[in-house]
Amino acid sequence: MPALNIVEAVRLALREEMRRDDSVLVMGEDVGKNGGVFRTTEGLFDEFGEERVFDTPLSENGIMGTAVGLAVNGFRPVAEIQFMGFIYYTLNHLICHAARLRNRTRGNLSVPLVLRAPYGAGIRAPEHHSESTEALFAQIPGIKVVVPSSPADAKGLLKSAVRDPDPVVFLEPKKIYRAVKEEVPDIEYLIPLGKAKVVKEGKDLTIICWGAMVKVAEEVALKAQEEKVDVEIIDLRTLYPMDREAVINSVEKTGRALVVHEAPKAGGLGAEIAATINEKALLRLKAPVLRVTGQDITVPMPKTEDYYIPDAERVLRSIRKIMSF
Amino acid sequence: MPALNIVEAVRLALREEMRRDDSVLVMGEDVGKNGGVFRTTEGLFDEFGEERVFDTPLSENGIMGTAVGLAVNGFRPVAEIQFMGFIYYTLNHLICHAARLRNRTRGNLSVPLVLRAPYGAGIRAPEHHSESTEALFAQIPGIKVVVPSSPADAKGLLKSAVRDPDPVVFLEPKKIYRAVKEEVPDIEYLIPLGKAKVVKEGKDLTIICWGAMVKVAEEVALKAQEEKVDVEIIDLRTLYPMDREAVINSVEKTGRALVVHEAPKAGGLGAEIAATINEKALLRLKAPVLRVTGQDITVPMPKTEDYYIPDAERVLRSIRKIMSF
Amino acid sequence: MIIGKYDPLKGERFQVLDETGAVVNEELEPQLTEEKLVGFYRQMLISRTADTKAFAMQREGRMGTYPPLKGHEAVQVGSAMAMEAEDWLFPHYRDLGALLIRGVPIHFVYLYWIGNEAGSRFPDGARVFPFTVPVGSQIPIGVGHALGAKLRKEKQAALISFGDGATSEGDFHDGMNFAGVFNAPAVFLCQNNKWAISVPRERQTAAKTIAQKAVAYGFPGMQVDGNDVLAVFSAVKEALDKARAGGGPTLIEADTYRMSDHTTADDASRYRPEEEVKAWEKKDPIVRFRNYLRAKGIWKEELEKNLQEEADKIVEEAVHQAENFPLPELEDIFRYTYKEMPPHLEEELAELKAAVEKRKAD
Amino acid sequence: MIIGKYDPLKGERFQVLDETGAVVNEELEPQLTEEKLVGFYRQMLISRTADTKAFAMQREGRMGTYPPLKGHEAVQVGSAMAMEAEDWLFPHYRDLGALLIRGVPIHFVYLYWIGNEAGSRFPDGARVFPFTVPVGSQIPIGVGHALGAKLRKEKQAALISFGDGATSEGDFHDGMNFAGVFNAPAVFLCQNNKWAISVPRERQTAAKTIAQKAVAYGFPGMQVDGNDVLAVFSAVKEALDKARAGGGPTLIEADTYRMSDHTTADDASRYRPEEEVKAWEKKDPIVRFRNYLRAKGIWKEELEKNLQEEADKIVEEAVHQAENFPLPELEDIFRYTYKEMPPHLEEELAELKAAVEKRKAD
Ligand SMILES: Cc1ncc(C[n+]2csc(CCOP(=O)(O)OP(=O)(O)O)c2C)c(N)n1
Ligand SMILES: Cc1ncc(C[n+]2csc(CCOP(=O)(O)OP(=O)(O)O)c2C)c(N)n1
Ligand SMILES: [Mg+2]
Ligand SMILES: [Mg+2]
Repeated sequence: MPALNIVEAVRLALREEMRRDDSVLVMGEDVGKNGGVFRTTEGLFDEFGEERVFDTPLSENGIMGTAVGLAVNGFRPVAEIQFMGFIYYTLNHLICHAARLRNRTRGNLSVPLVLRAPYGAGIRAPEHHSESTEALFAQIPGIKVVVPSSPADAKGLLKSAVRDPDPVVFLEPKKIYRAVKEEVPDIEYLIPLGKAKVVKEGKDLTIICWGAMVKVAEEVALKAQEEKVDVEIIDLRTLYPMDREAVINSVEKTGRALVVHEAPKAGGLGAEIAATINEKALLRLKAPVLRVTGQDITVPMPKTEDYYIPDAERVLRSIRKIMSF
Repeated sequence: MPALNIVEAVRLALREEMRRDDSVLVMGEDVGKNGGVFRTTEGLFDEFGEERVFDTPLSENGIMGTAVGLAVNGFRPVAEIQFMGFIYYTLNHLICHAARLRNRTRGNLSVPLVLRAPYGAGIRAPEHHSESTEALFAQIPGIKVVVPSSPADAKGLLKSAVRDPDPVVFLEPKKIYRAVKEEVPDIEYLIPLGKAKVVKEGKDLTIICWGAMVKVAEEVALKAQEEKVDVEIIDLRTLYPMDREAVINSVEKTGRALVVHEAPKAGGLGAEIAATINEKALLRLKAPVLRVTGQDITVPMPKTEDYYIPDAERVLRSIRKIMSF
Repeated sequence: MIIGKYDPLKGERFQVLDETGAVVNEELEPQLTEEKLVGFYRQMLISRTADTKAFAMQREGRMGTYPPLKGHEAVQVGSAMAMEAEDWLFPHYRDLGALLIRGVPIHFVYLYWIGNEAGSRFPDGARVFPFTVPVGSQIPIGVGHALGAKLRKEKQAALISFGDGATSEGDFHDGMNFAGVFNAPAVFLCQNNKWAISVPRERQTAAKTIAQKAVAYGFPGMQVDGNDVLAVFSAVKEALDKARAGGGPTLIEADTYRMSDHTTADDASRYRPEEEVKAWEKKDPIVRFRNYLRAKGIWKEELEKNLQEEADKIVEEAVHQAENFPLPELEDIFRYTYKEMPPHLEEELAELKAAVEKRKAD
Repeated sequence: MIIGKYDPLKGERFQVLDETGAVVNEELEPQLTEEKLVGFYRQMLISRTADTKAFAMQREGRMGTYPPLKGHEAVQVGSAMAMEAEDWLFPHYRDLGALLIRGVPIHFVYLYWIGNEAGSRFPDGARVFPFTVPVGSQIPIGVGHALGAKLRKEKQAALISFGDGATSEGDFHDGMNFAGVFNAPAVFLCQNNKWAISVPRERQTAAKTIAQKAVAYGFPGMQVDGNDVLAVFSAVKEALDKARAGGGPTLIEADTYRMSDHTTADDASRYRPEEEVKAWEKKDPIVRFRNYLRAKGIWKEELEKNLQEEADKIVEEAVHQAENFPLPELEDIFRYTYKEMPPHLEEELAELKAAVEKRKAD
């Protein structure tokens, strides 16, 4: 069982799925010979050839539109968008066609594709390379939105995404692309979409998070322990449709909840989580559900980006606020 | 003081602003000679000529991109997107440039434009003509999102939007475009952006809504009265940035809140409202904040669209749920 | 060889028949059986009949917004007739005439514009993509589909149809460019009817022709008289054959005219000069082809009567089918969002059902 | 007249100097003063010096990702030198060389790539749009800006610069198409350096040239030797003059090469044949122009030494300015989101300040 980082785990998942199923294609900018700007598709071009791993002209709208056509024609395209900041061009085809064709044709046509993109700040990247706009996607009926937080999850979730009968937006937390290596089983395994994971059990307060924020939550949980707060951590894994049951079950136990995400607060997914908890578990709440998030501003450039992203200090402050409510 | 419907009030606002300020332009598909497919720009071409009211090639991305350039060059373009279902093509320029240029240039360049689009279901329109995807917009730092619910508001809010120094997405509830006529002062007046309006005072429960849903809320309030529930209605007017203070003040008084919107529930703006109430007024809440919304599906075509949109019955059911909590 | 022969940059346009129906291009007059020729005429008649009916139904409140095809009969029928069974059609929303030929009965089109999703649930095996309302968005999808056929080494081409307005969208640019780069077996058919709602062709692009836009993508483009069913048929057939044989994409600009309003919600007299409409009435594709058939001794009053009666019957049957088609059920609006219904939709469905039943009970 | 003379469809390309710097086109050799010619050379030297320095700084951890311009000196300097004071530049992100000429000191570019927003807060009066990272998105913005100048009847043109990859984006299509339709005073300059990161020009479009894409939009397009500063200067100047005079847009494809990696985060040897790089090294735009100046008796060792010393000083000063520029304050990241700060940002700012102060205190 090799120790892999997320980049390698993504690559392994793609390779396994491409070997298993001839209809799986990889497409995007620089995914071929160059192996992707983050090297997530490295080696696939050599193994599967240019008919299954191909560079496209530089147009995200074109990538998305042709991927829909390929999917309707029985392929399972895995399309890469180089950074989340360039994904907005895909929204029209994603919303109008990928997400709706099944419904439009009463189940006759479907669009089993995966749209992959690295997201998030923290790597000192230029403008437009650091955003977390998952909330734009986690409201589009007909698609699924998935975010892994570890190498093992990346493999299992991406494999499920490739096999899913519906379009999946698969967002990769690039801050932790290479941050940790962990044992990733090289046998076949799938992690189901739509199910959250309890990363750590605890009885006082539930942190709900995903992607790179899971690591922050883990760090915080240790510090909170020192303050005698026993934190439970839920990694949503699938942001949409959300595993409400897992969230509610946990909050019913702990009575306190905190959402941590990198996206801006207003209109972010933390709102949906807080609203759901409020709706389904109000009487169990011992304190308001707080949100520690990115700021409601454009992600700053490298010199000030650290101000933007939630860190342990900010999360701890909110935990104390909740505990002393 | 003439009695106008929303279409006429929008037209009046545009005319007044164009007369007042030479830099105001109207652009889009069919906005010229044809006066817009809903006739909101009727007469402007004749009065102001083709240099200030112009049809563009059929490209929403092109409209948005050139509008940004015009705005940077000192104009105040009011760009029309024919239906909200075609607005997704504008998102890249809206997010990447319109919303960010002020910040990117530390205040040196700004983008004072208005992006207008009719939205919402209920007029038996074809596919893609009935959606309410305001939540996509109400999370983009740097822009404002405004929705009028009456002719008088349409005029005052649109005039403020045209004068606003920052980009404003102005969404017009087409279901009620011609539903009501009301006296619209033909003197100059502005309604401030960022402020909600208490449409009706009440002491038992606050309904928060906007656009066409305000009428539904008013209908419901009458019925609720019969059940001895005194409803307060808040029309948000500006969805982003939201007037949190108005919402919180009201809920602190009533202790109960219900959001009504046409957009899908998951990830909709109702979530942000519920989360805000939870955060700021938890102890005042006598019941969970509920949301009566469009379904989490593609808006159905005319034959079944009535199932989709919130109606008085569905709102009343939720009121009863809240009151009997 | 038609493609490559008519250079749009030189103002050349392919025509077989002139406006009176006389053959002006004997060399390229397709040699078709009488049966086939009558088939063209029949399809054009059915298309116009179905169109007139839909317009009337809308006016009677029996149909929602509807986009009339009047004037497009030759381009729709000629192009669809040029396809082989294995080809795929990515239609323009105005393409009723083409759909019918590709095995989608008229009542589907009616259902669609009446506002029932069942109208896009085409019969099994119909190789037709549903209408796409966002103008031009079928273009890159069609190209992706065609690319798939190429990857699978299937002998199959995609005919992608759209209006002049659609050429301004990024989707046109992307579809054309990807098709060029991947040498996709795609034929782009622009039904240039001179208007995009109220916006004239000249406002859509400063290029003299749409056909010359192919230069930007490295494959041939040509203009064809879109009211000449024989010219359309021949050009599209050659382009599809070429595509299937690995010869790459072609752009065909069909020069035609929208003889009616943009949709039933539009009033073209607000923006369109009457003389222009009058001038194009003289170029009516059906009248022209009738003249051709008459000159060939094929057309007779009797034939017209029989075909028209048949068309009326087909259309009446379609109206019947559409109007008696079961309404979607409440469940249907949820059922097809995902392959498997997720818990939150189950919950919403149950709630909505309860509300609706309550409403009914009241 | 240069525009219209070189037909890209015939494979024609405008050149004044050949690869050795010899004049091959006497008729169109611009008649410039010695001062002006030395000015070109000086700017190219400064550009390369600034570029080399930035690359080195990145390797030393003193700069973030940086996109080297090496090889683009002639196209950037030639085009910017062709502009009049009143014109606006919508640059490519690789356009350090052009910015400098347009009144944006090098330290702004450094600040930008170091990761400080102040790098896009150009000096008052500099008619330069900030870099746009989403490839090609400056194109329709520049066109809108140019249209505004036209509406205001100002004699002013926009020079819009971008790469070969950018031509695939819908933004290119929209910008070109709107410019054609509105006859906007815009000049489109494609710095075709043969690669978009690892994707070669041939994969970007099946068109033989980028220049011929202008055919799709109804205005002229031409190829120019992008490593020939005189050719670039003359072509761009004529196009800008034409635009200002109401003659409409022009597309100029500058045939050049990216001699370095895409950015400092890239390793071009992974995908690019070494022979190709070698071949282009022989066409170095600076060497070529030096030969020209030498043949004219203008270039001397002494001149080179002086200019290089000056360039080094300018660049050192820019490094100093950039590295000693005040860091943005916490408030700055909030302050410019809107003209007036809305209450929710006030609240967030206060909270964040408290957290940061607490962190500092710990
Ligand atoms: C993306 C998009 N924008 C706007 C519209 C509204 N609209 C519907 S049809 C149309 C004009 C289309 O013109 P053209 O492509 O020439 O086709 P035609 O209707 O003339 O056949 C417009 C603007 C739309 N459906 N989709
Ligand atoms: C919309 C968008 N997609 C992808 C990227 C990532 N990216 C940055 S530069 C680049 C290649 C651009 O190539 P080209 O236009 O030829 O300019 P060059 O870098 O060669 O000068 C890509 C794909 C981006 N910045 N923007
Ligand atoms: Mg048209
Ligand atoms: Mg390039």
